[in-house]
Amino acid sequence: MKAMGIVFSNSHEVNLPELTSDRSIAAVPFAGRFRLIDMVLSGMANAEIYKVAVIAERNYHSLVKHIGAGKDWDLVRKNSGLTVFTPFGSVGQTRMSSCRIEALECLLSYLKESAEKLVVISDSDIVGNIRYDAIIDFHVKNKADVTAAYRYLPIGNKQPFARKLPKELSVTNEGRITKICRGMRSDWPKNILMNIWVIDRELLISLIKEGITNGYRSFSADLLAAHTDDLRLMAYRHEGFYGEMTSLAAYLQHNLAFLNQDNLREVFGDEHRPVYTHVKDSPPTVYGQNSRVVNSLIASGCVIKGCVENSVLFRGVEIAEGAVVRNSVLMSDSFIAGGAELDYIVADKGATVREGRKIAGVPELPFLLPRNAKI
Amino acid sequence: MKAMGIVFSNSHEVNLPELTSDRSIAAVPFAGRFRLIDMVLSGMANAEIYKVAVIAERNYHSLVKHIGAGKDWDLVRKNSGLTVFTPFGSVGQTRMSSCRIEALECLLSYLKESAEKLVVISDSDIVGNIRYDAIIDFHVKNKADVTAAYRYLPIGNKQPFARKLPKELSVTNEGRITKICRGMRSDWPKNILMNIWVIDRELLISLIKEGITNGYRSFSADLLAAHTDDLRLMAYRHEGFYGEMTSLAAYLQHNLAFLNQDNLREVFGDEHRPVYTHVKDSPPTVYGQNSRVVNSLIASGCVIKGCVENSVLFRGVEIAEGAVVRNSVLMSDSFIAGGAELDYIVADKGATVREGRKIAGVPELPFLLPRNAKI
Amino acid sequence: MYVKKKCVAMLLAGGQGSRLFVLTNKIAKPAVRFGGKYRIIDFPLSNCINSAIDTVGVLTQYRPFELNSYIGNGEPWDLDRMHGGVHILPPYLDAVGGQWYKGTANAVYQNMDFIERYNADYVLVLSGDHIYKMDYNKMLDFHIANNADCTIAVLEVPLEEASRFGIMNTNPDGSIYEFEEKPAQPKSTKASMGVYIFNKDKLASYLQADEQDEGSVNDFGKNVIPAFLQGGERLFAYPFDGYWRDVGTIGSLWEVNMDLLKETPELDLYDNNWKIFYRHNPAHPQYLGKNALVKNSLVGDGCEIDGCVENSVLFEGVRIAAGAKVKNSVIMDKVVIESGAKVNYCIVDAETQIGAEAQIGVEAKGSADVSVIGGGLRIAPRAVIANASIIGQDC
Amino acid sequence: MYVKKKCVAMLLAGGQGSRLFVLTNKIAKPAVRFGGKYRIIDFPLSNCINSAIDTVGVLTQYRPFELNSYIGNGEPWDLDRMHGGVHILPPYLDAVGGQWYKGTANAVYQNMDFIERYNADYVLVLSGDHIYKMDYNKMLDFHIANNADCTIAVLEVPLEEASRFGIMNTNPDGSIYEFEEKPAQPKSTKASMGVYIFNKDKLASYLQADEQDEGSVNDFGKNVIPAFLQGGERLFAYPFDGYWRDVGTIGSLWEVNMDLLKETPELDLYDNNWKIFYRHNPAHPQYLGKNALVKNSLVGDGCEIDGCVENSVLFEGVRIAAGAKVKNSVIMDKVVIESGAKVNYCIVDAETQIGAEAQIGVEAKGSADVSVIGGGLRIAPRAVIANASIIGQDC
Repeated sequence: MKAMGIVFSNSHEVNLPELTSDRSIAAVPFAGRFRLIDMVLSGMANAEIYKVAVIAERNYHSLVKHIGAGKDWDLVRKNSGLTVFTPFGSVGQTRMSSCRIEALECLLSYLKESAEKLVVISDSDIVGNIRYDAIIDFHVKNKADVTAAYRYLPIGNKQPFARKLPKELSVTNEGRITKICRGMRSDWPKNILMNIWVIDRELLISLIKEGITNGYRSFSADLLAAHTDDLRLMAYRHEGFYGEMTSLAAYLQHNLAFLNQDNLREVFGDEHRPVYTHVKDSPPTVYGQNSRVVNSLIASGCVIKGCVENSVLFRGVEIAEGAVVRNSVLMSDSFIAGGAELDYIVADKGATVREGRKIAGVPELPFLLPRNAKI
Repeated sequence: MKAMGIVFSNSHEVNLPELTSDRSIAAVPFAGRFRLIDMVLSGMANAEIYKVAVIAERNYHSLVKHIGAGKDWDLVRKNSGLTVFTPFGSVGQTRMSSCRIEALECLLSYLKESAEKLVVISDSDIVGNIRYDAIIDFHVKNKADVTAAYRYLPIGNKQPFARKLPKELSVTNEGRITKICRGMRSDWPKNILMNIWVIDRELLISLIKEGITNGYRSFSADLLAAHTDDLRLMAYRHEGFYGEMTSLAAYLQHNLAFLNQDNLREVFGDEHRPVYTHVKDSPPTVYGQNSRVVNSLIASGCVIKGCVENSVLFRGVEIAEGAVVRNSVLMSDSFIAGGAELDYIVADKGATVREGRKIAGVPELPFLLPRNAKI
Repeated sequence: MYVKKKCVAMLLAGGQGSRLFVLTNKIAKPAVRFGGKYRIIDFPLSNCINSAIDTVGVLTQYRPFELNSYIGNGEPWDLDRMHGGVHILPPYLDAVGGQWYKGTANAVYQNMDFIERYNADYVLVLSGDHIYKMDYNKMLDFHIANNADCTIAVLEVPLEEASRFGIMNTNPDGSIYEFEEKPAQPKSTKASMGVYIFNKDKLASYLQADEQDEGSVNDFGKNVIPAFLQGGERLFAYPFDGYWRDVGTIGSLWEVNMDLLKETPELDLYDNNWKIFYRHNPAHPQYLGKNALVKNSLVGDGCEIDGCVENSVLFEGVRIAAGAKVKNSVIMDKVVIESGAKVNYCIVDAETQIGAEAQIGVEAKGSADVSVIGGGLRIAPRAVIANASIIGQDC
Repeated sequence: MYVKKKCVAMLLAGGQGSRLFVLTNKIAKPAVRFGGKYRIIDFPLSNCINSAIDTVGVLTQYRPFELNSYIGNGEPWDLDRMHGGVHILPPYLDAVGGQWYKGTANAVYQNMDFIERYNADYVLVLSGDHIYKMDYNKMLDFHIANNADCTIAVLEVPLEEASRFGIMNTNPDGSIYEFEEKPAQPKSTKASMGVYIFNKDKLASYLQADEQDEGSVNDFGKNVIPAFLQGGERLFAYPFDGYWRDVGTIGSLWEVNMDLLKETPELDLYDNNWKIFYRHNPAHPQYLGKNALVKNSLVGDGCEIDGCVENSVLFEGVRIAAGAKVKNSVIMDKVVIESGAKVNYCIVDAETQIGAEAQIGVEAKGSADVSVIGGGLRIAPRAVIANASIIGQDC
């Protein structure tokens, strides 16, 4: 069934302030050659969703530069394709929206002009190869009004620290949602709402209006929660790899998760559901005569003459002879000089570590090298 | 010489409030099938300027919908092409710019990252087939630092009323600019600044910084005027058709100017310098058995069964049998019912005139039918 | 890396269309103009994209230049894609030499690689010769629901005309038990529209067999469909009941254009939900001058008209001087008609100039009298051209 | 409606490249892979767009499928344009029948319409066989400044090698007075690179004449350039002094790849101002496993390496199991090398599988010993393949 997509590009940035001070969370670099939004946009394109609105409220220059006209996701279309909605574009709008429902409000005329039966809504701080087509099929097969994707987490499973907990669903055996509540407990909830919804377009329009009228703030915990009885809210359980950007530690952990080849092939290596990204035409990576690289993910365009272990290197990183990098994520164009040693580091783009410097974080609190930092 | 373009999409809207309350002036429909910005973007594309920044501060939804990714101007490029710059996208920016210099400030990093030698700056409230390539050639040949395009107006030439007068240049015989001043006199200035500049990119960057530091407001009358001695400011005289959107009367007058076939062929019929627009795939226009259309410009997709004289009809206008339209501009999807009579009317999109209604303005004060008005 | 496509369309655009005479001297038939704005091929291409079929191979070999450049990057039909989109498929050379397309079936056979590349389950075979609006996706649903191996779109035609068509004889469930090419005694009135859907694997094996059959002329209608029937495959007839015309002759080309001038044309070009897309040329809006009189006509962009036009279809950029009279005619792009010229029951191809006071078909009364003036010609002032002439050179 | 272009490029990509043996069984030579990421044709295409020449006709006829689909809509080279862009130009049929391209000059001759369409003043003729980075725009400026009719790019070669090339003998002002194809006694060391700029009108008339000359083999080097000289036209030699290689043989293909492993390669692929663009496949970053040991090598995206790799170029999606050893080799896309296999001085084409413990070229010592394993093959476990073997089938 024909569906259009809505992607939020600034969701939950509060959990990852270290990497979102000058970019939206959607534009946070990930897994060596991607940005977070690549997974959402590719998932939608793979589900034949060719009309996608990206809601961008803050710091969207690097996002807009990355997605451009949408070419890399084959989303340049004559009368639909990819559209970025920024605030202040509409008549009379004078301030940023303060919640998801207000942000959706600025899409009302766009939604009304559309012809698609369904709308798929997704956040972009999600790590995984989400099968939006399967969620749509589930939605249609179950004659749902709204379908929410969730993942099941056995109690006791240790999760990274989060400033803001995800929301939790109560789900019947048939998959019907009976309750949506904010994650308030100190242990993590069991059925975690993934902030991916499928919803009838006409229904969405009326729900947005209702949410505005009633002054609701949360799309799920206020607005949808008010309709567990009179709407057919269904829950789709996601089984594959899944991660949320709940903290810098989670960011490091989710990157390093792809040193596991099963995860790597599932999320970034499935040729039927590829993850596209903005291409850079980088040359291949060069390994020097004395390089020593093990259990690491390396993007193209790197020059590696030193030692790299259990790490993720983005495009154009240079590791000089004698440098040692362990358990770290180094974003594009970082340079690590000879004799430097890094352990549990997240280096933002263009960071430079000078000769002989030794820096180390720990798994639950990685050391952050800010963008273009020179130490 | 390689050049990039900067287009202001909100300039001088104060002169045309009737048509810019819910769209930018760049998006004002013009001459039956165009919008004003089409002339600027096409002129730049025809001058092989393939990297264009459009500065959009207010009401830009219809503009963004019109230009899309830039396909219609062949401006979808891999790493350049058309980019729309909206406020609040950058880090820390919290308000709209109040003048041209502040608006340019938000392009500083874009300008610094570019490689083009020259920058062509243009407003979009300009009617004409501007030869940006000729201005660039003039600039290079004259070894100018800055070139400003102007048109010469014999004194006494009657001009439409304008809320804000254009600026005036004093030019030597060799074409050097000696003075730039605000149009303050009651009669119109002689050498009218067209708000089209060619400027060295590096110089532009330093001028923007200087303008911000000094708190200048006007790019020409403050900033450039301060450099008539130490910079080589040259003036390029535009000879072809030229119009400015100084008022609603000027809007009507400039539309009707294209009932003159010389103007029509010069501006919109030159196959070496075509004016592109967003295509709509309209069917041909149908003329009925009793239609009577003379001295009029008719876009495609119209259905004309009545009488049209000295008028401009946009796409999808329907004139019922027995209706009479004279000296008017009817934008897309207007409907004029039988027996209605219109004279000196500007009808915004989707206006409906019911049976037998008779409305008339005068040349110097046309009657405005607002968007979707039903009378 | 290719994204899998459920259905790929193969559009047969190789035909010369020799019964269109001078109109196809330089261009393939699918590139022939129609309706003031369009080319014939706009209809199948627009139908594809409107039916959500976004991967189309266009099989060309006859004078493909203008057609290739018209299709270009596919952008006008939203078929400029990273994955899928429209691709021109000409004949090619391999290590053992090359061969031109021998027939419609051979053209598809030589391009099975293209279909395999997208791993398509279904192949939609279309012709570039017909004017119609059709939702192929509904036909595909029908094909799948019937678990068919091949589905053929059919149109009800009057019994007396049935012997001009390929006729499908069907069982009550819609399955086809017999196919007769132009039967003298038609048993049914279901005429094939030349629109087929095949299961890809079945098609591949029958095309392979057809290729090895030396007696075959490698044609879908003459060989492949009969072979499917003989092989006991499941063939179904998909009923279509809209406007459909084969634009095979001068008369039919003139008539489909005139059909658009009826009070309520059967072919609705004004439906925003099923637009017919076409390649645009930049042009100014049409200008009607101080002496213009235009009645019951269709007019495209860029025209400048100062004469009289009645019951006619004018394409883009036509110029008609004051005092010229055009009636019952189809005037293609950039034709110039000078003052005092009279043009009646005539198709004038693009970029031709009709001199002042020239008279074309002034005695003509109906479609049998239609004249054709080829493209790029100059008809001298005061030239007189009789009814039903075919003019291929300056005169 | 076509936008005028100052200069249109015609890229000759029709060659089979038979001296590359199994590597060009299924693809044209310009589609052969190079340098871990690229195909040969990426170089002239990237040179064009970097030189601001945005209209390119690619003349193909041999096995064009893979090349066509690689070029696709031209997007990777920013050549997907409404006006201009890259167009594949295969042979075609007209009313009097079709003909394949008889030679390089005939291929351009048959497509003069394409050049005329853009109303180009200059025609740049390129070959799809060479690896080099060159600013054609500078050459065009040189051509215009000399008021030349034809300009030929030349490279200084060592005198002892000059007899392998087409040699230009020039006057002090750079004008060419003589052209000798592979002269036994070379008078100069200026070798033609197969890069020509012509004034369009001159080219059109000489191609016309060449077509009428029955004795001509319709080749630029053998016929057209000598005819220009004989006709007294102004021919100039444009000196080029960068890296330029003809990738005509297995040995040269291996060497250009190995050139990239030098400490400072002559061919700089890391220059952001002159990027070589290529078509991307979605892929994960390369993964080096717990047992990986990679030294002095180039590696593309999507590889998964757990074995030892030394002095080698690995393309995209290559998998090398723990215990496998690859040295001095060029391993193309999606090759799988199983555990314990040894590969030395070898070019392995795409999608081939090398079985466990297989031994290829273990005795090889240098470029003369290079083996070639064709694409899509399976080399059995424990197979032993000697130096300098050419393997075209499973073994």
